[in-house]
This record gives sequence, C-alpha cells and structure tokens, in this order.
Amino acid sequence: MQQDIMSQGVDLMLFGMGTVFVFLTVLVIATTIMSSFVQRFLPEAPAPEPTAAPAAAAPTGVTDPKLLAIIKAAVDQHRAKHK
Amino acid sequence: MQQDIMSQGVDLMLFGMGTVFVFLTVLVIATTIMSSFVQRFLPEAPAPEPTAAPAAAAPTGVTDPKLLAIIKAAVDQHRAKHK
Amino acid sequence: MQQDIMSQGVDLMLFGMGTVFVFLTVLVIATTIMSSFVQRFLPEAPAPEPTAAPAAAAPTGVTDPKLLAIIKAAVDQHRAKHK
Amino acid sequence: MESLIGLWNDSGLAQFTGPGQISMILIGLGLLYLAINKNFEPLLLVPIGFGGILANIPGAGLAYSAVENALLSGGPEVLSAMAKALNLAAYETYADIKAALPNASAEQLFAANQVAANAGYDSGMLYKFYSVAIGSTIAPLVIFMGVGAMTDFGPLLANPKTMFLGAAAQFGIFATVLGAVGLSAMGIMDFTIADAAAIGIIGGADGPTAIYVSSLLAPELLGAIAVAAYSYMALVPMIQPPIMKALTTEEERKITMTQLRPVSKREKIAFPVIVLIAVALFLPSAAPLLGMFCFGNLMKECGVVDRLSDTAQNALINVTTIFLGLSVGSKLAADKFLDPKTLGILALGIVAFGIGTAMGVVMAKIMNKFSEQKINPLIGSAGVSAVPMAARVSNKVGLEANPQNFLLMHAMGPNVAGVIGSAVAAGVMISMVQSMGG
Amino acid sequence: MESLIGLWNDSGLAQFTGPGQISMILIGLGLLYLAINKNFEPLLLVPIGFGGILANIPGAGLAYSAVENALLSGGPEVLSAMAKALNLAAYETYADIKAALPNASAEQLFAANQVAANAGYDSGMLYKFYSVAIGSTIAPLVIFMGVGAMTDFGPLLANPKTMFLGAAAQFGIFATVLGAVGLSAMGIMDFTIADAAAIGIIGGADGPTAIYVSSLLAPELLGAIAVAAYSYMALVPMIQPPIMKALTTEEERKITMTQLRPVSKREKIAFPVIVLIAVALFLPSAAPLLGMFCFGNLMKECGVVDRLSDTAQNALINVTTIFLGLSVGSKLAADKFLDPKTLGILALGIVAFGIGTAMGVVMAKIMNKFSEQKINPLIGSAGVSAVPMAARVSNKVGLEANPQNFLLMHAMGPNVAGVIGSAVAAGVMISMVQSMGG
Amino acid sequence: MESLIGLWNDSGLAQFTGPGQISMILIGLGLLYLAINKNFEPLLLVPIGFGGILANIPGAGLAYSAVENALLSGGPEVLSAMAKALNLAAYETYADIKAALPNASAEQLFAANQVAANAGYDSGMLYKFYSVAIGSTIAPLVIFMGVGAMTDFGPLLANPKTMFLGAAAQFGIFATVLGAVGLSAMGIMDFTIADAAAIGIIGGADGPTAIYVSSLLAPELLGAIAVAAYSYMALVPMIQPPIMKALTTEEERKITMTQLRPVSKREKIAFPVIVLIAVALFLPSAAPLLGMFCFGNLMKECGVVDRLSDTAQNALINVTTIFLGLSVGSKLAADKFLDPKTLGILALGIVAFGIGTAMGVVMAKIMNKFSEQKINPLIGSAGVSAVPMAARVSNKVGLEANPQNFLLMHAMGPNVAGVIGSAVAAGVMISMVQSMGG
Ligand code: NA
Ligand code: NA
Ligand code: NA
Repeated sequence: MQQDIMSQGVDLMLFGMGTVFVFLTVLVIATTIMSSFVQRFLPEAPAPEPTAAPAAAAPTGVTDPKLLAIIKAAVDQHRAKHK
Repeated sequence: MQQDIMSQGVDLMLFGMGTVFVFLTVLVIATTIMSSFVQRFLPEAPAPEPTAAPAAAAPTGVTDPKLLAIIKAAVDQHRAKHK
Repeated sequence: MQQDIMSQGVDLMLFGMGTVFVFLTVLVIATTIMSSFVQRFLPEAPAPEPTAAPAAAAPTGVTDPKLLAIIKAAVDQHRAKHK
Repeated sequence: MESLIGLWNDSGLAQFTGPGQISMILIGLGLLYLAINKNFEPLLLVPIGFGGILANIPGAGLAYSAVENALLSGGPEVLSAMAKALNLAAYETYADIKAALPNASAEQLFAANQVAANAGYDSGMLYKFYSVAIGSTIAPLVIFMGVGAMTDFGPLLANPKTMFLGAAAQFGIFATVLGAVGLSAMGIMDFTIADAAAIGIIGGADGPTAIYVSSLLAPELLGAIAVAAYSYMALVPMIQPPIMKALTTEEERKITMTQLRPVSKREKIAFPVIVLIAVALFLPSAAPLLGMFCFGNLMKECGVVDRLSDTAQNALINVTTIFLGLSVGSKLAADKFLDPKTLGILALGIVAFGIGTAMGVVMAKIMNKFSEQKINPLIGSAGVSAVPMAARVSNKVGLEANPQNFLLMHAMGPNVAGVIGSAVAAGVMISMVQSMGG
Repeated sequence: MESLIGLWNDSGLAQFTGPGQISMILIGLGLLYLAINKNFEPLLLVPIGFGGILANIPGAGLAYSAVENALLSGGPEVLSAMAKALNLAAYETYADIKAALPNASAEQLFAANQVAANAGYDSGMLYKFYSVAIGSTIAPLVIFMGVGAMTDFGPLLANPKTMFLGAAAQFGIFATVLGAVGLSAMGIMDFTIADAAAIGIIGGADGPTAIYVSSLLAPELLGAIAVAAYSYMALVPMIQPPIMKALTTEEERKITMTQLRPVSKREKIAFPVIVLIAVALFLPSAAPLLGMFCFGNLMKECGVVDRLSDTAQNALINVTTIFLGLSVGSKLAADKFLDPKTLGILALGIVAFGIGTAMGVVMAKIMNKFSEQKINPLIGSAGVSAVPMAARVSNKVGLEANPQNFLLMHAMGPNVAGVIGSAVAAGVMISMVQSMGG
Repeated sequence: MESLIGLWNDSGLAQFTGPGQISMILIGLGLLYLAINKNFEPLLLVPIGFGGILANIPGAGLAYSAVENALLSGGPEVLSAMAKALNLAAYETYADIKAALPNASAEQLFAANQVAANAGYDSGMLYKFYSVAIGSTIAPLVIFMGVGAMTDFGPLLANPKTMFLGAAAQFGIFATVLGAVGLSAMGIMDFTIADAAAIGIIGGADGPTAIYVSSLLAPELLGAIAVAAYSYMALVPMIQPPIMKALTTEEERKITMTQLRPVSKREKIAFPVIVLIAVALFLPSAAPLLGMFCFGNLMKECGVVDRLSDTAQNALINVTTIFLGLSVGSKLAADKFLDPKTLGILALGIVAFGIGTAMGVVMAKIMNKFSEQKINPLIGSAGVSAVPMAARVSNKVGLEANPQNFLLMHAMGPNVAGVIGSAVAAGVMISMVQSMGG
C-alpha cells in the first residue's frame, strides 16, 4: 500500500506534468499559426489598447477622457469665436 | 392513427386560432373601454414620451445632453462676464 | 389543554422578553466597552459623515460635483490665459 | 370534439370554485392599488398582490404542489393510487386525501410525489418559487443580509443606551402572543402556540423576520402574516402618532437632544462582530437571522469588499425581493387565506404595533427617571423597527412640538436596535416553540 | 501504467464516436460565427453555440445525466444493476437500457439514479444547468418577465385594433402544426401531435415562448426548435420583405398613418392588469407565461418599484440568458440533434415565419375593407413578434415606398400584440395537447 | 419551567463542546483581521472567515446536514431509527452512527434523511449554501467564467512562448502531490492519493480551481485547502521575491524586454475558441473548468454580448463569491478543521508555491539558453497564476534591478497561462484519481 500510493503519486506527477506541457505546447503552436493567419489574411486596425490588466477595476474615471475632450472642444470653439 | 393525428392537428388549429382571436378581441374591447374610462374620469397630463421602443439599450451617451447643457451654461456665463 | 396553551404563552412572554432585554443589555455593555477602547487605544480621524440613513438611494447626481469642478478648472484656466 | 369541451372545462370561468377565488383576486387588486396609488411598501406589496392574483387563477394551479394538482385534476385511478401511497384505508373525495397530507411521513410524501409524477402532474410555478425562496428559508435571510448592508449603526453607537428602547418595543410581540393564546383558550380562535408565536412576530415590524418565523412555525398563516406586517408598516404614520401623543406631555415632546458624537469607522466595523460573538455565546437560535444581518453590515463597513456590499444591496436583494414577494403571494390562495383566522391575525397585528409603540415610549420615560441626560420619549416609538418609517414619524411628531428639534438621527438608534431586538425575539420563539413540540 | 492507458482512453481523440460529434462541434462554431460576425441574435446564439460545442466534447459527458454517464462509462456490473433498477429482463448493450429510460416510472428512475450515485457517477455541468433553468420551466418565464419589463404598450394602447394583426400572424403557428402532422400522416416524418405543436410555436417568433413550449411538449426537439427560432428571428429582414411586397400594391405601401395619440401613464398601468384578469377568466393555461410577462410590465409602468424593474431588465435577465443559452446548447448533443427530424423542423420553421408574415399583411388588407381609417398593410407583418426586428422591417419597407412615411411606432402595436398572441397560442396548445394524452 | 432549562441548554455557553469551537471562532476572527486590516484577498477571506465563525456557533448546527443535526440533538429513538436506516447492527454513541455516514449507500442516505425529516430536523443554513454552491460544483465554475470575462489574453498572444513559463510553474502542484504521498508513505500523515491531489492544487495559486478540485476529490479538506490557497495568494509578495532573487543574477534581472506588439481583436476572439477545441480533442476532463473560462473570455472579446459579459464580471460573480465564501466557511467547523492534516496542508501549500515560483524562473533561464530573444527570468515566477499579484511582484523586483524596466505586461502572459496550466493539471488529476478508484 505504501509502495502503491508512492507509485500513484509518481504516475500523477509524470503524466500530469507531461499533459500540462503537451497541452500548452499545442496551444503555443496553434496560437502562433492562428496569429500569423489572422495577421496575413484577416488584417484589421490593431486594437488601440495593447495593455490591460485582467483585474476588475471599478469604473472610476471612465468618463474623464471623453469629458475632457468635450470640454476642450467647447473651450476651443469659444476661444475661436473670441479671436 | 394517421387519421387521428390529422384530426388532432385540425382541432388544434381551429380551437387554437379561435382562442387567439377571441382572446385578443376581448382585449381590444376591454382596452378600449378602459382607455375611454381613464381619459374621461381619470385624466392626467399625458405621458411626455409617446414613443419608445421595447429594447434594452445600453445606457450610452445618457449623460451627454446634460453634460453639454452644463458646459454650455458654463461657457455662456463665462462669456457674459467677459463682455 | 387550555390551561396548557396559556401557560406556554406566558412562558414564551417571560423568557422571550427576558432574553431580549438580557441580550440587548449585554450589547449595550459590550458596545460601550468597545467604543471607549477604540476611542482610547485606536483613535482615528472621525468618520466625516456622522449621519446617514439606512436607505439605498439611487446613485443620482454622483458625477455632478466632479463634473462641475472640472468645468470650473477648465474655464478658470481659459480665463487665466486670456488675461 | 372532446378537446373543445376540454378547453371549456379548462377555462377559468368553468372552474371558479365558489366566490373564494374571485374575492382573493379582488384582494390582490386592492393590494396593488394600495401599493401603487398609496405607496404602501410597494417593493413587497406589488409582487405579493400580483402573486396573490396568480395564485387564485382557477384551474391554473400555480400555487399548488404536484400532489395537490394531481388530487385536484386527477381521475379516480390517480386518487386511489394517492390514497394507497398515503396508507389511507378509506376516503370519499379528494379533500379527504388532501387533509391527510400535512400528517404524512416523509416516506408517504415521497410515494405521493411519485404517483403525481407518473400521472404527469407538476408543481405550479408559484409553488416552485415558494419552495426555493421561502421553503428553504434562504430568501428572508438573503434579504436580511442586504438590509444589514444598508444599515448604519452610527447613531446607535453614538448613544448605545437607546438600545433599551428597541428592547422595550418588542413587548408588542409577546403581548400579542399572549393575546393569541388567550383567544385560543377562550375558544374564539384555534391558534396553536406556534401560530401564536408567528402572529406575535408581526409586532416586530420587520418583514423578513416575520416571513422567516412564520415559514418555520406556521407556513399556512404566512400569507396573512406577511400582508399584515407590510400593511401595518406602511400605516405606521397613522398608527403611531395618536399613541405617542397620548402617552407624552407637551413638555416631554419638546425635550431637545444634544447632537450625536461622530462614530469612527473602527467602531462601526467592530459592532457587527460583537453582535455575532454575543449571538454565538448566548443565542444560537438567532444565528441564521442575526448572522446574515451582521455579515451584510460587516461587508458594508469593512470597506474592502465594496463590490460584494453593492451587490448585496442591489442586484441580489432586488432579485430575492421579486421571488420572495411572488412566493408570499402563493400563500394567498383562497382556501388558505379566506379563514376566520386571517381576521384574527389582522386584528392582533395592529394591537401588536400599538403595544410595541406604547412600550417604547414608556420605556423612554422610565429611563428619564433614572438618568441625567434626558431623552425625548418620542424616539421610543421608533423601537418597533419599521425602518426608517418609524424614525421619520418620531421626527415629524417632534417637529410639531418644537420646530427646532430634529429627532431623526436620535430615533435611528432605537430604530435599528428594534431590528436586532425582533431578530432576538424570533430566535427565542423558534427555539422555545420547537422544544414545546409545537 | 494502466493510468496512462486510462488517460489516453479519456482523451477526446480516442472517444469520438463517429463523425456526429465533430459535425456538431462544427455546427456550434458556425452558430458562433453567425452570432459574432453576422450579428444573428448574439445574446442567445453565443451561449447556445458555445454550449453546443461543450455538449459534444467526447468523453466529457457534460450534457448527460448521471444515469446516462453511468451507462456510457460503466462496466458490466453497473449495466446489470441499472437494468435491474429499470426492471429490464434482457438487454444486450447500454443502448437498450438507454432506450428504456424515457418510459421508466418515477420509482424506476429513482432507483436508476441511486445505482449511478453508488457507482460514483454525476450529472454533467450542462445537464445540471438544463435541469435548473429549463427543466424547471423557470428560466423562460424569468426572461419573459424581463421582456415584459422592457416592453412599451403605448403604441398598442393608442391604436388597439392593431391587436388583430398580432392575432392573424399567429396563423403561422397553426398552419405549421398542420404541416407537421401532415408530414407524419404521409409517413415522411414521425412527429407526434406534441412534437407538431412544439414545432409550430417557432412561428410565434418569440424565443422564450418557443423554449417554454418545447421544454414541456417535446424536450428532445428543444435544441433544433430554439436554434430555428432564433436563427429565423435574425433572418427576418431577409424573409419578410419579399412576402410583404408580393402581397401589397405600391399604393397600399404608400398609405400614411396619422400620428399616434399620447397614452397616459394610468392606461399603461391598467393594461397589464386587464390582460391578467382576462387570462384568469378565459385562459388559465397561459397563466405562467402571460402572468410573468404582465408582472414585468406592471413593475415597469407602476413607477414605484423601479429597483425591481431595473433588476428584472438587467442583472436578472442577463444571468438567466447565460444559463438558458448554455442549457439549450446541451440539447445540441449529436445523438439528439443529428436526426432527420431536425431538417423537418428547420424547413417547417421557415414556412411558419412566412405564413405568419403573409397572414398579418392579409389581415391588414381585410381590416382596410371594413374601416374608414386605413392602416398600412406593411405593419401587419410585424404581428409575428420578433420584437423589435419585424417592426423595423415594416418601417424600412415603408420608407422605400414613401420616404416620408415612418411606420416604426405604428408597427410596434402589432409587434407587441404578437407576443401576447403567441403566448395565448402556447397556452392553448399545451392545454389541448396534454388533454389529448400527448 | 422545562422551557427555561431548554433555553439554557440551547444557549451557546452550555453547548461549547470543548475548546475546538472557541479556537475556530478565534481563527475566523483572525481571518477577518487579515482580510480587513492586512488586505489579504478580502473578497474571499471576509466571507470565509465570517462563515467559519457561523459554522462554529455551538448548538446552531448551521454547517451540518439534517442527518447530522438529528444525530447531534436527537433522542435515543431517533438514534435507533437512524442506525436502522444505515443498517448498523450495533452502535454505542451518535459518533458511531456519524462515522458510518461517509460509507453509506445512496439508499441508506435516503432512508437516513427520511428519518431526520420525520423527526423534524433540517439542514443548517451554511450546509444548504454549500450543497447548492459547491456540492453542485456550480459556484467555482461560475466564478471561473467571470474570471475569464475579466482576463485579457493580449500579452500572452503577443508572446505565446511565455506559455511555457505557465506550464513549468505547475510543477509546484505535482511536487506537492509527491510530498503528500511521501508523508503518507512515511506514516507521518494519512493522506489518500485523492487528498494528495487536492492538496497539490494549492500550488496552482488559483482559488476557484482549488475549490473545484477539492470539492470533487477531498471535500473534508476543502476548508483548509481554500484557506491555504487564498492566504498564500495574499502572501505572494512575501513568498516569491527571495526565491526569485536567489535563482537569478543581477544581470539576468536587468534584462530589458521589447515592447509587446499590439494584438488584434480577431486574434483575441479566436484564442478562447482554440483553447476550447484543444480541450475537446485532448483533455475532456478539463472541459468544465476551461469551458466556462473560455466562454467568459469569448463573451468579453466578441463584443456583441456586452450585457452578458458585464453581468458575468459583476452581479453574477459577486453573488457567487458571497455564497462560495460562506460555503467554504462551513468547512471550517471545528471537528473537520482542527486536525493534524490541516497543519500538513498548510506546510505543503507553501512548499507548492515556492517550488512553482522556482520552476517558473528556472524555465525562463532554460529558454534563454535556446533562444535569441532573451526573456527576463523574473517573469517566470508569474507563471504560478495568483493573477495579477504575481505579475506585479515580477514588475516590482524587476524595477529594483533596473528602474527603467517595466515587466508588468510581459509578466501578464505567463500569469494568465498559469491559470490555463493549473486548470489542465486539475483536469488530469481528477481524471486519473477517479480512475485509480480514489
Ligand atoms: Na423590530
Ligand atoms: Na408572436
Ligand atoms: Na495556476
């Protein structure tokens, strides 16, 4: 039984680690092929945000850029009229 | 059995379509009566929005009109002070 | 049985009311001790809002102060440049 | 052609079984009217009223279990199989079998359900909602968690001794229990001790607590109890002021209270933990109610799980309220609601509110006898809970006597103490009644 | 070493049972493509397509019950115990036992489940989702409540007689029922009357209604019916215009309609209550669907429970949609979907849409014969439901004929009437088919 | 008077069964302290800590099933009926019967539940939460869907070979399995192979995966495993830096990485579909976890179901987190948690984190030997998952060596690859252990 559980553990490690590597290798290959296919045959304007953290941030400040743009436009327009 | 399922289908069509028409006729009558009753005895300021689609739109741009109004007011006030 | 249910009711009242008072008395004492302990040994800047109703208000107008501040800043900056 | 006859037999008009269901539909419409036009606790009474109407649609069986639906619509062979499943030697109509259901053992109920399933009968929609939401006791507890996440204990912490007002007002509960067993002892009504306890909890003026207790002790009275509890909570601005004025002098009503001290965040975080520990030490039977309440409050105050607190206060409590309300409505089925007991419940419920209000005020006057720092007895009435309505009533009556005297915040202390107080009372009653074999 | 073999045996490649699962995975990918790139009802078809792929992962058993998983993977002793639980005297393969499951009594199913539990088998994830969401009938009803809370009956109340258009368009449902039983009678297909009714409901052009009806009458066809219903709803802009143009003259398409009168809040509150009362009096079998729909609409219009209405329109309907979609996907398992019946369903479904569209237009022309106030027959096609797509199609075709003629609001009336109409049809069919012993 | 005695007997003080429950309440308070004051994964540890306290309230039985509650409180006739239901010929105390429960067949458990129901006992609140949320395996899967909807695979797609770092870090899982069976083989602990696998998964540094695996393989260890997993995830900023620095030279830590290329929307949509297909072909046992994860990610990226994606990331994941946390807390009942095994789990868990970290770093160094484009080995440690904490740690340690070198985005690749890697490991272990008869 002691031998048994040890060998079960070794089995688990060998086959488990093997599967993880094989599976992720498959993914690396498939992803690389997919990416070159998409980049060659289905090009599109690249996503503007190359970086984003996978965290659920509260939507604070989301309106700021838009807001600032609108205000800037309003003020610019106003300034133009004054000139 | 073949006769049977056909006659069941015909039954379903006759009684089904009949019920749909009877039920919606009842609704037309009841609604018309209710509407004249409400318009006569329980008048109220009519709802301001006579048109709205039953769709669940994402609340995009909701703040824009308010926003623009506020900015317009701010800029107007600012211009008034400059004159 | 009639006697029985009456005495059950009286039991319920006596023990029930007793428990309510004992429990809340314990809470009064524990809370008082906790509060003086916190005030003496763990002082902190007092919460700015000493009053708030336990109601769930819809978050209306939340952006207004921020919005107004931004607009004010924009207009001020604009005015400064004009001088 | 028999389908045509079947369709007519299926239609509502052919199936109205006496005036009961029509009356209940009218009562449901009345509840909707009160909720929508008079603003009577609409968040609960709109779903309850609507659910009540749905429950009484003749022939739809929305509020019945699969077994009840099989008994109502089933042919003689279904009835006979059902009687066999329940070990009934003799029966005459389906009503005899139905009467045997409440006393059936778990094995018999299981067999009866299998008979219904084999005959193709299913439970009604509202019955399913009830089983999941209330039968499991989950929905009232989740609502209580949300209420905890909306409650600010600051005013109570600033003046802890107002907790005694919240304790005193619970006398309304127990006086009503006594009233209910009195009516039973006099032979006027036929309430068991469990019924009496469930009726008394109306005096707690707290909806989820009332639903929780009656779902455990007297599920067949749940509809009437919930309707009474929410209706009287809406009527607090009419019920309380005369009692408050009758028990206080003009001078007492004019008493000004000093502004409450600010309470620190740490005290607010510590409070729900203290309540939890006190529950663990002294009152395990109140652990589900007060545990969920304190958990909600801790989520709100601790400041590190705002996502969860927001959800508990919004999406989760709203979803639960919809299904809780419809489920309560399922208990407004005519054969369950139209009973002399309902009148007794309505009468006892308002007595409970009145006595609770009175005892809160009296307790404040007693405390003033022993304390330097006077409290305005008008805040005593807020001890019944009915958050935040009762506190607003204290404030309003106080302003009538002294236009400079704002009692709202002072009344919030006993107000939230009353929530804890009635949860404690609920725990004691559940524990004692179950040990009485009720 | 046997674990290594076990791992290989577990892997998908070793378990693909013929080309069925691969085909279904390709179909699932196709649905995802249509939903994402062609915007085919993505809210439903993304979860359905994804669920369909998950359901066909060989060896994962996500769409199977514990009993089915035990039959698929179990050794001979499990099979023998299962056969005994189902009172099967003789069996050869697991397929024989599986074939006996649909006819098993409640007792036998219970015993079979205990055999599976004792052998350590559990139901797959999608099977659990299906049981809770659709098997209970709760999810389509909750979605219908949310749709009610999003629906504005104003245009219908401003011109109630457009309800007749919504009624006429339901002929698509019943003509399809007739077509389905005709195919059966001719021996081309093998549909029961229950199957025929469930297929017909595709013509209702209303997703939750179609899922509700087929879950009750023909659960094994649910996958194909739901896919057909949502796909054809997305195709409405292609299916309807040729039919509309063929049945109308240029002159008719140019008919201008006067602007709708404003409708008061009180009328909007009264309408769902009136529908509910009409259901109670005449059509208890439609009570679950129309009850929940009216409840949602009343929450929206009454104005005092906006918290609940918002939740019904957002968090609750979104959560339900996710699980409803995955659950429908579980019915795309190859052995259930790859069947000649599916082709019949797809063919009949498009006929249903076409006939419904035609009858709506024809009804409008008939009404114009008898009425002073002419209506543009193009709004008749909106009576099939497919809210709000069909109303937009009416508007678009109308603008082609007369660039000043905005029909959108006029078409919303029959559009929402069509939702009520197909819920009525659903109620009638469920009631009649069940009394036919279907 | 016996009610008074009953009330005292009911009170917590009379029922504390030794110091176990007090210790567990203190541990629960400790978890709350760490969560609130030290910001240790508060979204999970606040509910877990609070649930742990609730589970240990003496006499409340919140974490026990109806059968366990009947055994704890029941009189001799309940015990005797229960023993009969479980086919126990002889027993001395309730503990003997309780010990027989885990080995009971489905039929015996059903009979025991009927005995408990007939005697009026019900399952505790937390036990119900656990059954619905974790016993069904639904809650961890729903959380995983939400995590998928929050995950951006852009950095991984820009540099796919960093997936190997996520693979290497999973060695922490399997080394720990070996450690656990080693302790068993040496007779120090008494872990089965299923226990060992569940403990190993702590090294996956992913909460929902750990809960999912232990609920299937070792439910009685779930409390300790979840507490260890979340605590060590919070401790990542303390555990990882020394290991990272020990295994790298100053030069290596200064390696600058070129900015990642922008990744198109189409690639991001295709990625979850590719993972899904790979799962279907090679790893059906990981289908539930990776299926839900990819479904969430596809909803996020496809851009046509934003309503659903928002709900999956907010309302749905928050509601699920609340009940998941309380359910995990139910496994902190003293008689289940206070066991030498818990110490073993805590010790093995930190070893798992350490080995995973080390292997990630070493793998990066190996890859640098074979590749032109050097990677900074500090991003290898992010392969353990603990998203996004581990990636931030990589960034921070990198900045210490070279203030111009921002590694955050580069570390996000292995970070999210680690999530996939541990889900794969989970699938393999569940499949292998179940075929080993564990
Ligand atoms: Na109260
Ligand atoms: Na329709
Ligand atoms: Na991981």
